[in-house]
Order: sequence, then C-alpha cells, then structure tokens
Amino acid sequence: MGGVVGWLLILLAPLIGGVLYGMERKLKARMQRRAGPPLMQPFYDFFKLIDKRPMVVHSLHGYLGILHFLGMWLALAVLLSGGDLLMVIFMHLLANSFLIVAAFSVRSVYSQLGGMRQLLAILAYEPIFLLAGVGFYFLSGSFEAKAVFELSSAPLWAMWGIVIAIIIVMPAKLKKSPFDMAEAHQEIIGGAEIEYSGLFYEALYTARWLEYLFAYAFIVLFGGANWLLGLALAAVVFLLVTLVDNATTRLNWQQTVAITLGLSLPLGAINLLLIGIQ
Amino acid sequence: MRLERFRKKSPWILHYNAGSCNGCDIEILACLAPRYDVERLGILNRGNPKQADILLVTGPVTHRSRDRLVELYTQMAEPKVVVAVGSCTCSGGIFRHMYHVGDGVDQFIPVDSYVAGCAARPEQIIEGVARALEILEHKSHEIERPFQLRGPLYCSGEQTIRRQMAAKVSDETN
Amino acid sequence: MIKQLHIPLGSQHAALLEPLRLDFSTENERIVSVRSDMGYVHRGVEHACMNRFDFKKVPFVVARVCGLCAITHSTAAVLATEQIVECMVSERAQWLRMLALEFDRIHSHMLCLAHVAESSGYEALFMHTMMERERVMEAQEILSGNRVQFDYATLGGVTRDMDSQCAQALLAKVGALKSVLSGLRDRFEANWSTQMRFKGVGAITLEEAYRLGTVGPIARAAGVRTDIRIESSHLPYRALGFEPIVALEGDLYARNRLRLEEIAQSIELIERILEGLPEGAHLSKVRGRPKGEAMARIEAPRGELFYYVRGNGGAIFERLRIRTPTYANLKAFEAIFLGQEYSSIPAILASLDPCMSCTAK
Amino acid sequence: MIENLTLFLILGPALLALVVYGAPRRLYGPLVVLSSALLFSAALLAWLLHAQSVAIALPAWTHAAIVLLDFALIGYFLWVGVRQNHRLIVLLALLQGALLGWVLYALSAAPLAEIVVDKLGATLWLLVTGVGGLIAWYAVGYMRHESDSPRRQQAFVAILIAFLGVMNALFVADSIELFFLLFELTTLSSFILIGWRRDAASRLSSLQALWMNQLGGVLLLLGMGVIIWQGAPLFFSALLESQSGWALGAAAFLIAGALIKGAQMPFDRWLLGAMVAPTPVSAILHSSTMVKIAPFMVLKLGVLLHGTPLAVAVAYFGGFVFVAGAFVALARNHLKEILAYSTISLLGLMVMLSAVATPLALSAALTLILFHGVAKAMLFMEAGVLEKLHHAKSVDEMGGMLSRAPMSVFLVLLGFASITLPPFGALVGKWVAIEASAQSAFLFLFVALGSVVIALLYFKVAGYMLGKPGSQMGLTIERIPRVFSVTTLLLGVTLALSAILIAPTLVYLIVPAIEPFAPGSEIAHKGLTLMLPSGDLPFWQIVGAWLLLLLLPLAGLKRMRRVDRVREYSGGERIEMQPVTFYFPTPRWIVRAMAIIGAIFFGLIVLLGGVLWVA
Repeated sequence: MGGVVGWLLILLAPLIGGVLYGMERKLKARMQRRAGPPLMQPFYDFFKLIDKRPMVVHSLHGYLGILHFLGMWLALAVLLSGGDLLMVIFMHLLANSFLIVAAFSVRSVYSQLGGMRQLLAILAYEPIFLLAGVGFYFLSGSFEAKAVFELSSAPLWAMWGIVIAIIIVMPAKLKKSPFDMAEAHQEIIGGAEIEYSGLFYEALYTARWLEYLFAYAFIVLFGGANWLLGLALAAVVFLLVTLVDNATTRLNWQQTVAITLGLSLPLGAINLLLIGIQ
Repeated sequence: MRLERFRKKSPWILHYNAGSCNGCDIEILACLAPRYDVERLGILNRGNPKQADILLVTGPVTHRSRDRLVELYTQMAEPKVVVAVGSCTCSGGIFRHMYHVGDGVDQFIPVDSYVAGCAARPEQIIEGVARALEILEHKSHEIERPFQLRGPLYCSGEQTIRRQMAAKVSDETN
Repeated sequence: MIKQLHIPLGSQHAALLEPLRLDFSTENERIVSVRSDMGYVHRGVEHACMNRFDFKKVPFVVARVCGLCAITHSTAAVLATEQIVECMVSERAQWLRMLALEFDRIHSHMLCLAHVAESSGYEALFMHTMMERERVMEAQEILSGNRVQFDYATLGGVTRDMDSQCAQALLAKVGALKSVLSGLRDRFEANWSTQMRFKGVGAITLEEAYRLGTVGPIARAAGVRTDIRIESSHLPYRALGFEPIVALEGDLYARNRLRLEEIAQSIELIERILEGLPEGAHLSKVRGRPKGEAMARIEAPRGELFYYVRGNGGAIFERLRIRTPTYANLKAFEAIFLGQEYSSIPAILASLDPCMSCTAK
Repeated sequence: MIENLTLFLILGPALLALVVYGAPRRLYGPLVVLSSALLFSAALLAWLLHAQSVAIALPAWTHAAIVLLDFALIGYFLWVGVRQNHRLIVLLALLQGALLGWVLYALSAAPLAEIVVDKLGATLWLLVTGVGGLIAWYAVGYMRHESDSPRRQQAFVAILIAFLGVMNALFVADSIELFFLLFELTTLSSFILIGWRRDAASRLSSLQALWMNQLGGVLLLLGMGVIIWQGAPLFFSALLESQSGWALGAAAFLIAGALIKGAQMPFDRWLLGAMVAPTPVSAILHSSTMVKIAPFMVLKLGVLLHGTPLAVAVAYFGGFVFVAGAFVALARNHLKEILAYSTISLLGLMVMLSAVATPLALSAALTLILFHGVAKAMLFMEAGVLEKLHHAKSVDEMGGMLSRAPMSVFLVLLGFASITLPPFGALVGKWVAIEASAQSAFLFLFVALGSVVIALLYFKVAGYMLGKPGSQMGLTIERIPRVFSVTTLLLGVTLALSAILIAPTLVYLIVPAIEPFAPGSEIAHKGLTLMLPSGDLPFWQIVGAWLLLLLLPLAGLKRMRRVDRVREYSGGERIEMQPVTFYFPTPRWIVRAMAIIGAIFFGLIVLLGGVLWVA
C-alpha cells in the first residue's frame, strides 16, 4: 500500500474498522435469523461509552487499556504503510502485551484467566503469522508489505497452505468461536476486558475494530498487486469466519492450541517447503 | 454533538436475579432470541456491571441477595437506570411479607421503570426498558446511591473512591 | 509445583440465570474440588403456605416456587391436596393436566438445551433453539392464557377448558415443532465442535447415578430407568402407554440427546392426549377442608417432584413439604464437576439444569 | 596503546582483585567501583581506538607458565575428584592430563601471535567489563546479606573481578593452547563460585558443573589433537585459513566443547545447578559472560563451517535448544531457574545464528549476545534483590510483588520486554534473526516458535508479579540499598537508550565487529531508521514503540485525579483473591526426549568432527 492512500487509511482506520465490526454484527445476526443492530451500532456504542462517568480500578490499569489501543493503531500503521511484516507482527504483540499486563494487574480471577488465555491464543496464532511473513519473503524477496503489493502473480496461489493455516487461526486472533477462549463471555465474562468501563472500555472496544481491520488487511496481502483479488479473499474469509463462529462451540485451551498448532503449522510448513523447492 | 442521544441507542444490560422464580428471567432470555431480538435496538446482555447501563432486576430481593444487588448496582457507572421486572420485583408481589424477603427492589435502590406482570411478558419488558431509556437520556453524571446497605463514599479532592459504596457482604447475612 | 487456583462462579455470573455460588479449586483449569452455596433465592414459600395462605391458594403460591416448572408444582400440590379434601376430579381434567405438564417439559428442555448451547459458546444454536421454543410458549398461551406462570391446575380440575379449535391450534404448533426437531438434533449432534466439547464431558456412571440418588434426565442419561410418570398412578399416564427413554453414556452429549428425544416423546404424548381427550367437566367443586396427610409424586422436567401435605381441618395446612428434583441431584453435582475443565463448567452446569429457586424455595 | 590497554584488561583485573581482597573493609566498596570504572573505561578506550586487528606475541616463558598452570589446574581437579570420591571427575582429569601431555609432546614451536585483538574482541570487552563491572559492584551490596565473614565476602568480589580478566583474554586469545587454559580457568571459577555456600546442594551442583565442563575441556583437547596430528599450528587464525577437512573436524570438537560451556542440552543441568550459588554468580558467569563462550566459538569458526553439513547440524541443534529450553522453562517455578533456562534457550538461538554465518545472521547473533547479556544481568540482579529484600525465590512467592516492590518489578518487566518486545535490542536481534534465517530453509520456524514460547513464559511470570493479593493497596515505593538501585538502573537505562538508538547502535557497534568475519553486512542506518536488505525499520516505528513502552511507567505514576475508583467485579461477592496463572508441567518423557534429542545432535556434531577429520 504505502503512499498517501496508506496514510489516509491509517488515519481513518478506526472509522473503517467500526463499519467492519458493525457489518460483522449485522451479518452474524442475519445468520441467526435476527434483524440485528443497525450498521452504525458500534459508533452509537462509541459515543455512549464516552458519555459514561469514568471509573477505573487503578490508574495504571486504565492507561494500559489506552496504550493497548495506541499500540494496535501503531501495528496497523506499520502494516498499512507497507512496513516490515515481521515488525508488524511484533508490534501487534506489543499492543497485546499491554492488555495482558493490564489483565494481570487487577485482583480479578476472570481477568487473570483471560490474560493467561490471551497468551495461549497468541501462542496459537503468532507462529502462523510469522510463517506467512516468511512466505511473502520467499515470493517477493523482501519482508516489506510494500513489496508484496508489487507482486504480479497473487501470493494466494503459491501460498495456499499458509492461507488455509491463517484461516484456521483467524478465529483465535479475532476471538471468535471455536477459538474464543480468551474472551469466553460465559466463563470469564470477557476475560481481560472485564474490569474496564466507560471511556477505558472504549479504548478496548475500538482496539477491537482495529484488530479486525488489521487481520483483514493482512489477508488482503495475499492478493499481491491484484488488490481486488485480495479484497475478495478478505471478504470470503470474513464470511467464513463469521459462518464458523455461528456454527461451532467454544473449545478449551488445550484443544485450541492442539488444533491450531497441530493443523496449521504443519500445513504452512509444507507449503513453505514447496515454495522453497520452486 | 449531544452525546446524550446515543445513550438510547446502545443500552447494555446487566441482569440480576434477586430471588425471582425464574419466570421473568426466562422471558428476559426470550427477549434476546430471534422472536423479540432486542439487539436490533442495540441492546446487549453484558453480564458485567461495569459495562452495563441498565440493571434488570427480577425477584423480590431475598435477604441473601440484597447486598449482592446493592454491590452490583454500585459498580455500575452513571448514568444508569434500574428496571424492576415482574410484580414481585416491584412490590414483593406474592412473596410480600414473607420472612426472608425484602418486599421489592425500590426498598434498596432507586428504580426508574416498573414492569408488572407475573411473569412479565417479553413485550412488557421491552416496553419497560424503552421507558427507562427515556429517563436515561435525561440523567446526569451524579453518583446514584442505594437507599439501604449504604457504605461510605470517600472523596479526596476531585477523586471519588466508590469502593465502599455498598455495605460489606458480611457473614451475618449469609 | 502444583498450585491450586480458586475460581469463583457466582453469585451473579453471565452463565447463570439464577444466583448460586460455586467455588472451584483448580489445577490450571482442571477442577479438583468444589464448594457450593445454593441458598440465595430462599424466600420461605413453605413457611408462607403454612402460615399465611388458605389451602385453596396454595397451588398458585407454590407455582411461584419456580417459574420454569410452575405447572408441575401446582399440579403436584393439587394432586396431594385432592387426596385429603372432598373433591371429584374428572378424567378430562386429569388429561388436561397431563397436557400442560408435557408442554412444560418441552419448553423446559428446550430452554435447557438453549442454555447449554449458549454456555458452550454456540450462540447461533442458542438463538435457533430459543426461536423454536417460542412455538411451545405460544401453545402454552393458547392453552392457558399466559406464557410462563399460567396457574392452570387448580383444586378440582383445571382453570380453563379447551375447545376443538384450540386443540387444532395446539396440534399445528406441535406438528411444526416436530418438523424442526431433526434439524435441531443435527446441530446438536453432528457438529464437530459440539462433539469435541460435549462427548465424555461431565459424565456420571450408572453406579454413581444410583448411589448419589439422582433423578430425572441426569439419571436417565446415565442409564437409570426411572420415570415417575410410569411409577406413580396420580395421573393416568399409563393409559397413554410409553416407555421411559434411557441413554447409557451419562455425559453431556447423552443428556442433550436424551432431552431432544424426550421432547419428541412429549410431542407424541401431546398428540395422543389431544386425540383421546375424554369429555367431561374441566372443573368440579371442592368441599371441606384438608384433614389428614397425603403425598404426591410427579415427573417434573428435572425429575421427581415430591409434595407432602398435612391438614388438621383448618383452612391452612399444618405442614407442606416440597422435595424438588434439583435438591435430589445436588449430591451428584460435585461428582460430575470433579476432574472437568473450568471452561466446560458453564455448559455442564446448564446441562444439569439446576433449578435454584426450586431448591431454595 | 592498544597493546597496553589489552595487557591492562587481561592482567589488570587480577591485580585489582588482589587490591580489593587486601583492602580494608571501609575502602573495599569504593575500590570495587573504581576498578570497575577503570576496566570499563579501558575497554571503551580500546574499542574507540581500535582500527584494525592487532597481534600481540607473548614472550616465550609464557608457554612454560601456561603449561604449568594447565597441569596445576588438572591436578587440582584430580585432587577434588579424589577427595570428593567422584570417579567421573578423576577419570576426566586423568584423561585431560594424558591428552594434554600428548598435545604438548607433539607440539612444535609456534611463530604466530598469541593474542589477536580484533573488533569483535574489543566489542565483547565492553560487555564483559561493563556488565561484569556492574555485577561486581552489585555483589558488594549483595554479599552483605550473606552470612559470610567480611574477608570471604571480599574474596568473593575479588574472584569476580579477576574472572573478568580471564573473560577478556578469552575473547582475544588466538592461541588455542592459551584458550584451553582460559577455558579451564572458567571451569575452575564456576566450580568455586557454585560451591561458594558450602552446603550439600552447592557441593553437588559444583561437582556436576565441574565434570561437565571437564568434558568440554576434553573435547577442546581432542580438537587440539586433531590440529597437532596434521602438524598445523595451534592457532585460530591458522585454523580459519586452512580449508581442508581436518580443520572442520577440529572445529567440530572445539565447538562441541564450547557448547557444553554454553549449557546446551543435554548438558543443561549444570547451569541450572548454578542457581544455588549467590545471585551475582548466576548473573556474571551464567548469563552475561561465561556461557557466551558457546556462541562466541561458533561465531568465530562460523566462516569455516559455512555451507558444510556441520554448520547445518550445529544450526539445527541451536534451533532445537531454543525451542526446547523455552518450553522446559515454562514448567519451572524458581525465578532464577526460569532465567537460567531462558538463557540456555537464547544461547541456542545465538549458536544457531552463528552457524548460519551469513553477515546478517552473525550481526543478529552478536546483537543478541550483547543485549541479552545486559538484559539477563539486570534480570538476575533483580532476582537477587527480590530474594534478599523480599525473601521471594519462587515465582509463587512473588504474587503481587508490584505493590511491595514496584521499582524491582518495573525493572524486571523492562528486562522481559527488552527480550520480547520491539524496539529493544534483543527483539531487533530476533527480528534480524528471522530475516537472516529465512534464507536457509526452516530454521526460522524454530525462531518463530521459540520466540512465542519465550513471550508466553515471560508474560506468565510478569502476571504473577502484577497480580495483587489481598486488599487493594496503593503502591509503596520500596527502599532499595543504593548499590542495588544504581547498578540495576544503569543497566535499565542502557537498555532503554539503546532501544531508541538501535539503528546507530547496530551500525556502529555490531557491524564493525562482524565485518572481519563476514564482510558485506548490509545493515545501514539513516538517522534512527534501521535499514536491512529485506526490510526497513523506520524511525517512527522505533520511536512509537519506545514512547508506548516508556509512556506507560510515566503515565502510570501519575494518578488520574478526576476518575472514580471502583472495586473489581466478583459476581457481587467480596472475595479475597490470590493471583493465578497457569503452570505447564512438562511430562517426564518430554524432558527425557529433549535430552535424548540434544544428545543425538551433540553426538552428531562430534561424530561429524571425527568423520571430517578422517576423510
């Protein structure tokens, strides 16, 4: 991406992410045969949350939530400005680390369990994303997202295994069934986000939008120079993830780690081996 | 921009059963289901007082649950509204004057909207919530406090410490 | 080094419809011990029935013990009381009571299934089940005039009679439900994630089920052939002719399947009741005051519901005792929880279908 | 000038140690600070002045001294073995003696220089004297909390300082004969220091460390034997110049010996046993300096290995240890054990990168060696502070440490962050590592998996420290003795500053050191922007991440005035909560399997050495 378009996207990221999140909620509701909330619902929530009386457990906890949002934005900026893909993933880890530290810093079992499960979710998806970064490197000779967007043949075709692997771990990243143990509303009531309220919860809420945009922007990379193909792929993955979210129960952490790592890591590795041979 | 407008558009709910017979609770659950689908109004059931705007209470408030109710209420950020769902929640109903019952939620916390009925029907519940939302739109950010089982509210400078707002959940009440 | 974590669940929790508190000690997330506290909803209904309410009002009061199985409470109270007052209940009234009970069973089982789905994170299935459940709620409304607390059973019969038009409407409702049941069953059983999540989870063995005195679907799912509908003769179930359904595995998966099969069975029973409904008055007059003691057993959706009443000729009962199915099952909860992952607990708890307001009264 | 500085850096510590040991009690603290400062300024000066490799020939009598010392050391080990009735040690000492005798017998006089000061050596001096000096200073404060007599405390610190000279010499020794002596001296010092507390556990651990390191010595001697057999001179520089198979064989033995010193699996036990020693021992010997011999040796010989099956074997071995070490550490409970295992793990990564031996990989390896040294030293020192001031050794006891020791916890978190998060040096090293290893098949898979497991490990431990038990109390800033706070803060500031200046640091510190081994490193910088051939790290990303990470403690100190404080949600109840995190027990068979795999790799390396030698 890069250039003016990239920076414009970065600036408007929360807006686009919000719409994306709204679309997801709407789509999910339609799949459950409900009317669902209006498309702009995330923004209504956004403005309502600003309006709430601010309340924190301790000030560090509140700050960490805001830092999580800023970190997520930074990670997204690195991605959209065409930066180094490995650094993108590390920045994302940085953003998440704030949330994890925040989760551990309060005296709430659910929050701490959430932090722990978030760590395990990272264990589940992070290697696959690093794998994808190396896959792009094999094709473009560079780790930069910029270079991927100049690939004339879409990486999708060569990196089929990695694409499937990423689709498998996508629910873990977006906290969707079947790998949404980190959030697990019925067990730990949102996990890491449980102690946040009002303005500070809003930081997490919007960080969630950015996370959506981040994940799907990563998928767009697989289209290479043909960004329309990339967008189409992202749309398909979006549908697929929502569909799977609507058709599965939540698995526990052992199952999640076993499935994601046991299935997608070998798949990605084999794919990479094939690319390497060529 | 008037932010108050948006309170109405995204009310998040906390549901607490304070000794109800389950009748109203399952009707609240039915509200979430596709037939009544309250999410189209932006309503989400959060199950977490800190992120909730509306407290839906069912039940006449038994002695065991009253301080839990107050505790949850004080953990909600203002502006907030309370909806009493069901006859027994409004006044104690059939359980009124039973020895272990507190005769209605409004004995403990300020209630904004009453939904009568045994059990309250989903349509009634939605209407009650809608009425509460009208009130929510005009509420200020002042701290609202429970009537009974009130703990101290410390202020140091501009900072309010609302940790002790509810009286302790003590062993005596168990 | 092994360190135990303490995970509390409740009293207010997103996975709970009713206040109840469980304190788990876990190793990682595996449960090693559990303490429970169930008394949050105690209102003193038994006490009130022995002090404040006329015996004629008691069926309506005990219906408020629990909204989910209100009709079973009032029916059981009525069946017990009718044994110690002068009263002739018509055959038709008995059949209508059975009808209401079966509707109640379906709606309760469906709620339980929906709750299991929700608690295991399968939101779409929760929505689906709740949507289909609305048919039963409507049927109950057609039958009695209200969705949940419908005070249908009363001393001497039932409060409302049913005409043929109403019967047709009910048949249409259950017919529609029957047609969607297989789809529901598919989503519960043929899904890879539900199989991973439910199979072998929250299991109880046949021997344990006997030893711990479980009742209802929990016992039947473990292979105990117990069903008060054919064991007692308070209601003419034997005329309908049916066999209790039994599963063997005793796990969450088996309980789900058992409930789905019982729903199908209840639909069948409803159809038989509506076909063979005898003519007669739906309500007869009750004379005199309760004197002596009596008991009634009834198969509530959760298992055996037991009522004991004693009157001394006054308008108010001398003693009223309710023993609810969840109370009987409580002992088994701990055995079921131990060794499970904390992440399965909400689903297991939902599938045990505890009714705290029944238990605490 | 360089020659004099070199002499000072090698011999000075021994003299300074004598002074420190003999100094009156009152003066010894300042003296330690002074010697540390002297040594570091000498190293800094040497680094600044260093333009090209300088060869220093030692006078002939040093040969005799080296031989004498060698036999004295072996004799001492033999005596220890006999006295402690440890057959393995006796056996290994005898073996070493025989081998050494044979090597010396076959040795022809060597005309080459004995010490070659290259930029790599000068850079590593910075690490040894900088971090080592601070640790010595820290040890002054630490030993006050021990039950030792003042004299013994001074002896302890003196040994630490003398040890710095050994390390300084080790990194510039060109003569393998000299290298062997220094290697044996490090063995001796770890034996003495691990056994410092003189209890049963210390005794066992020190004996274990001794025999394992002796085995390393035997392997070194075997490598020397191979060289002698071919009649080649016993010098690294000569070894590097010969392209024949036997040189590879010798290199394999030398590397195998060094890997034992680096506690690579299956020889990880001795480093773990080292945690019974006073914490400065762990900090100086086992995290920041001594164990670095393993990657250093591979780095030095990496060019020779490049493109051979031996390099592949060593690289995969390193990659395996990286993942396995991190995995095993997950199950550990003592903070020092966790740190030790993560050291082993990261050493594996450095070994792997050194074996890959492209300019980029070598730069990554050196970056990791330096920044891991700084971070680990700080972490160990903080572990010592927590142990001495707060009596917490195991992670369980550190529940809610934040409210009691915010300063220490902050520094521990900084140390963790510096290894796992951008823009810190170690993470940038890892980043370069992936970019470098991506070129060679599947090594990066190890890097990817290992770094995630390490992140899991560190955040798990951080979770313990952050979770607050009991009632909600404000932070109480603890009183830390100035020795502790100054030394650790200095390291922390180094980490923080080097993070924002990472691009110039890499270009001016790392690249020149690597240049002689693998010319053509393509690391460049433009302002704060770091540029690699396969991708840039623009300044705004570095600054952004840096601000985020440093904004946090600053903002956290400022209390939010107008925001209500509220209690945590607990279902309406009020409960006293203990902090919780998971533990990941490693089943016995996995540990065993890992040791076996490590042993197989290790055997493979030695076997390859043998085969290459014969071929």
